[in-house]
Amino acid sequence: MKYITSIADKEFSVEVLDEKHVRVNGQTLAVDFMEINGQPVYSLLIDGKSYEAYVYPDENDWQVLLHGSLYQARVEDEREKRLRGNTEAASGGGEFHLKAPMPGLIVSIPVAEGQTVQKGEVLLILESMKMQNELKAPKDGVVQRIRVQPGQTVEGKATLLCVA
Amino acid sequence: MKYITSIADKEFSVEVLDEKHVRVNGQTLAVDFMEINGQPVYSLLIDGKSYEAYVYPDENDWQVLLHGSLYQARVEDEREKRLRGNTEAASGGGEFHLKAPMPGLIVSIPVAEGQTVQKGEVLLILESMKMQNELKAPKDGVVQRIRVQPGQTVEGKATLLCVA
Amino acid sequence: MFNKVLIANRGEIAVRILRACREVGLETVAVFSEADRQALHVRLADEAYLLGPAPSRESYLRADKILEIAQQCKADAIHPGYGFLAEREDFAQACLDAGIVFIGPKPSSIAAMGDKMTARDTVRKAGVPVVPGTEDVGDLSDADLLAIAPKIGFPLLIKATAGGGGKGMREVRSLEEMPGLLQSARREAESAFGDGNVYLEKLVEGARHIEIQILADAHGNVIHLNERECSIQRRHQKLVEEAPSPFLDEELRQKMGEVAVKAAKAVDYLNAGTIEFLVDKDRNFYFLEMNTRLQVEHPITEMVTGIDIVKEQLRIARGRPLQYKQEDVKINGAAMECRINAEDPYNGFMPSTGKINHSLLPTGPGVRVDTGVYPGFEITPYYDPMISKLIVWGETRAQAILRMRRALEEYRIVGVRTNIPFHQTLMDSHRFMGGQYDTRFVEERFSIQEENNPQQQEIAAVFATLVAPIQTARAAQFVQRNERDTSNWKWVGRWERMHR
Amino acid sequence: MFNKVLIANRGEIAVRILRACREVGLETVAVFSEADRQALHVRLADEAYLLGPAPSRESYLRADKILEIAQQCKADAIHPGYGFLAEREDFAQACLDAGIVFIGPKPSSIAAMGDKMTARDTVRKAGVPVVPGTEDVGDLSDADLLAIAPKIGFPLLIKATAGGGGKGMREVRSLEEMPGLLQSARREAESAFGDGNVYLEKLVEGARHIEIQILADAHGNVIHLNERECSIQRRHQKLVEEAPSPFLDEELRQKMGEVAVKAAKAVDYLNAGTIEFLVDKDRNFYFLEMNTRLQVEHPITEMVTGIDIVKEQLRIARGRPLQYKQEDVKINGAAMECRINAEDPYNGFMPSTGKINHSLLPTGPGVRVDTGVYPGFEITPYYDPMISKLIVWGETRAQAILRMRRALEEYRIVGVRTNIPFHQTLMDSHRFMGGQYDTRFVEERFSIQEENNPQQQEIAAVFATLVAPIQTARAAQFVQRNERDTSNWKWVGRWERMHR
Repeated sequence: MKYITSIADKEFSVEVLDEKHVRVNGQTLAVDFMEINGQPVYSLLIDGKSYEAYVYPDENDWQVLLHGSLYQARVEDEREKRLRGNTEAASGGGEFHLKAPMPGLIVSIPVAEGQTVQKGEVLLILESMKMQNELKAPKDGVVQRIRVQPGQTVEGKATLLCVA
Repeated sequence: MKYITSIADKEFSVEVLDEKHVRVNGQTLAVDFMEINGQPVYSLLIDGKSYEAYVYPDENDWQVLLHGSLYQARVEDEREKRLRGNTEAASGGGEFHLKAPMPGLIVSIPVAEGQTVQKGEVLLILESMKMQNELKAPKDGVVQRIRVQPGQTVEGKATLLCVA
Repeated sequence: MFNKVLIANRGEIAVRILRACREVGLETVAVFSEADRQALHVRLADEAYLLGPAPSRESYLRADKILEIAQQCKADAIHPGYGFLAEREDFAQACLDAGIVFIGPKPSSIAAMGDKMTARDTVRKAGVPVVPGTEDVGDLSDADLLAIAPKIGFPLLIKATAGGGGKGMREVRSLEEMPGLLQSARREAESAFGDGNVYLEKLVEGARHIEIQILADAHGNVIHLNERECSIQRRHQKLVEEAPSPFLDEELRQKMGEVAVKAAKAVDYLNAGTIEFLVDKDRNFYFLEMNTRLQVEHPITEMVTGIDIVKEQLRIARGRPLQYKQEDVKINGAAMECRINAEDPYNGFMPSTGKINHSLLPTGPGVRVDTGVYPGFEITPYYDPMISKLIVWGETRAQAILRMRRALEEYRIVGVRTNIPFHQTLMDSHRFMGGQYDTRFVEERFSIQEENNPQQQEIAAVFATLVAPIQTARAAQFVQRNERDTSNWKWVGRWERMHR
Repeated sequence: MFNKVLIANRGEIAVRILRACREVGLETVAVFSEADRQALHVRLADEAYLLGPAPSRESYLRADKILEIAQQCKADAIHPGYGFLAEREDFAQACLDAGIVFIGPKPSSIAAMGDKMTARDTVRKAGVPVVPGTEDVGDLSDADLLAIAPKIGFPLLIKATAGGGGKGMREVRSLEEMPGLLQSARREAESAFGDGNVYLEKLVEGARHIEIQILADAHGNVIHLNERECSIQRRHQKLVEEAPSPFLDEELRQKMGEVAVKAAKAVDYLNAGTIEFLVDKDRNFYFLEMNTRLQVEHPITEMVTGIDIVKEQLRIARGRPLQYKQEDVKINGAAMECRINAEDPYNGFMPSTGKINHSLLPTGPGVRVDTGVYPGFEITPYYDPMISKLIVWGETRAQAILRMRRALEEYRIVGVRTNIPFHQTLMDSHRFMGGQYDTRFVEERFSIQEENNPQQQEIAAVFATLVAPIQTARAAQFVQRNERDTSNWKWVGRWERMHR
């Protein structure tokens, strides 16, 4: 099976030849790959070099934490990659639903519905673990449907507001 | 539910009154009992004192490893205890099947079939983990059906011989 | 003298104190909230009592309940740890009133140092240099402060009188922005300490945060255990500490130590405490505040001096004289501490909650891990996000950094995100290695996003490619596993029959 | 000089060596058997190569394969650890022949000390006292030995010439029983070392096993790092070691150290090594043997001297002079090591295999754990049963014992039986606390079966009574869990449709 795996702006062609070999950008490598202890920790020997990484799914991507660096990887076969190209070209942006990353207390909401915000602007302050955490806008847009108010306690993953 | 729990030659009457109380030999104690992390490690607060023990099943008994001491406990309700009294009076001894406690290599078998052995006598030497382990007779009897020979590798729990 | 110590705290510091008590033969009593029934301090203590629901104010801040438990179980001493009730003079006083030894300073010393303006005033009068700022003790109105500000000069800091942990602190660059900042600082201080009073201090730019550990016994002996460098901070939260400081020379070290002893004596100090200083580029140092309790970062001092600070606290509280004289205190090698927090350094240091599914502690020579968690334990949103303190010792600072790198590389925590990658990046940073940093370093001149490493990217790509099909196929595998597991099916069948 | 070190070992010592290499900036290469793919040394190394199937002779003893790997991956040094190939002079020679630095002594020193009779003879000629026994070098027949025995006197010991670890050793109380014992000793030695030669030594009764750590560089400097007391043994296997020995005074310590240096010089020693002595009740000491490698128990010396022995080994192998002179070596406090083995102390110390399901390491001040396992790792029957080494340091011996008690109490290992209860009982024993023990103490005067403690029995009874119904009901609970888990049911449903 051949995949195109993208990290940042780089693309790697990774072909899984058999249990012990992969071809990366045309070069064949001996691999010994293993999940450690039923955890998302994986051990990989590539041509003898020993690596260990955490690999977590993250929406459509994979987060690879390797030697203190985090890589965001997308793994697709050729058909999927083509498809995505088409979809992305067709749609433009879309809504962003701000969710509570953990249970906590809404301290303040420095924005109002209808307000235009820029990427990086603070949308909401959530107190948890004795810390005030600023939740920021991941994109430019207009604030819509604020579903919570200061002083309210929220569960993890609760939708807080929307930026469209 | 009321149990009679025996350790060594002592008997304890233990009555589970509700989730938070037990009566031991007539005395009511507040308990807070909890399994730690899905393991056979248990935390017990008795009237505020904090204890932690490993509790493993061992044939009909329970092994309780508590503060560096091992206790062999039998837990029975009154009916079971009566029944056991009768059974033990009726039967006498029985066969003992010596099983390999772990995989290993049979180094030697210092006894022969038909030989009379005494409790504590070495029946077989099993090499495992770089050590020679002496397996001893738990009772007096006559050696029967030696199923292995020196030099042979055995799996854990394999029956090695029998003392009747 | 006392025989049974109630530890009015949780987490790693409760475990740390419990260990010291056990090693000197004292009985230990833990207290816990409903969220902490399985916490390590409860598992390891001789006795353990429930305080109440998870929120601190219903559990670890319930001074009344803690005293009641102490009296019922006949604990004759209380160690408050840090945070929670550690710097509440009323709690210290209530212990004394109940005939229970408070393992810490006298209530009057806590009070004198707890009000940050009073503290400034007291030590200034004893000849300790302080940062220029508001000098009058008392409640200052916004109008007062706006009038004084230009005399101090900008930039300056608004600080909460009841202070600590950066709460209610605001940096002011101009008079125009001051009214708004005053308002928000007071609001934050009010919510954090129940006291909205603030004062002003000149902002010392490019400063380092260096503190001196103090020990004082009931016989008038006060010594210092030299300094800890704590300039690696983010939002006024310390992240990495080291001893000795790469910035001090022997002369300044001695001078700051002497001044710290003077400050401690000015409030008739007893037990362990820490004088925090700001040190500017020109090696001028200014008193910041005194923490009248054990510090989070005390282990690095233990590692370079060989002195067990918590055991010394117990000795002092028992009325015994200090085991050490000033001339016995020597610095041997270098120690460093990384605070391992459940927070995501790739996502604005957002706290991360969840169950620690698996963890692998770094061990071996020169490594100490102080922690209150274990695999299977749940990190809840109720308390601070510190999972553990990773402390290393080396013969030299360079060796300590190399050892810290290897320990961080070994450390595995699965189930919550941690700031380990932050520490790894920091330990690789040339400025940190060179000892060239101040309190703004992390926020202003440090980034966890490294330059691209194409070789590592390729490895990461291989990992992702190999993991993706496994994880995607996991659900399908689940069915296959069930297929084989007949005992499982037997039960399922029975369940189905029951519910048909 | 070298840059990449292949570690020809497994388990905790491979991890220990790897850590030292990493901390001095050397690259590390692990080798592993099929049973060890997930072992910690493989996970932590920079590179890792498969040696072969699980049995040692097909993996860790494959000198040829190891050298081949070293050459292929361009490792320019090999550290053998202890056991396996560590004391094979042919392996050391093969490394040199291949142009690879062997991190250990010269092959000739290994050979001289490897043959126990040659070793006795060599050091005796250098003026080192040896236990009275057979003095001629060469193969002795049973007839020779039976003739010599009465001159040495009974009781005596039969020992294997190729010796080590108590293999092929037999105690002889009378001439009558000697022929049978000779036969079994030769058989055991033949099977363990491929060499059935034996010799005789007088049995020193009530003796203590005390050893001296040596460091020797390529520039003629030989120093000793004082002693380790290793008398707590069972079947000639050390279980607990401590430094300093509670039996030595400063005068004897110095004398033994000097003699040890003499013994090392007698074989032109290089790198780290250990001279083992027997010390009798009257403080006479006799050379036993020299271990020409790193010892299991080296960390206790590291903790009291502050010297990292493995890093020193690397320095020496790189041709650098020792960092320390004899007068720099000081003893600070006391250290103790408990070997934590997977064996059941309640069942004749029977080895225990299985998966470590859960473990909780003791941590905190003064505690070091060296281990090669982690939760989820499987203890197989192929290698020795040591899971970890628990090492503590204290300001005094009493404090070290108290700390060891607290660490043992904290340590949890679930999945295999361990000898932790043995160590706990030992640390509570008055004779051990008093330092009054010899090499026979554990086997002859120590029992893990304590006196009855009715209060603990009652607690144990409550535990058993509360656990019994839970475990018995577990199967029923399984059905209830499935009932709730709807995501599970979704898959099961799909599977059923597919197979209808």
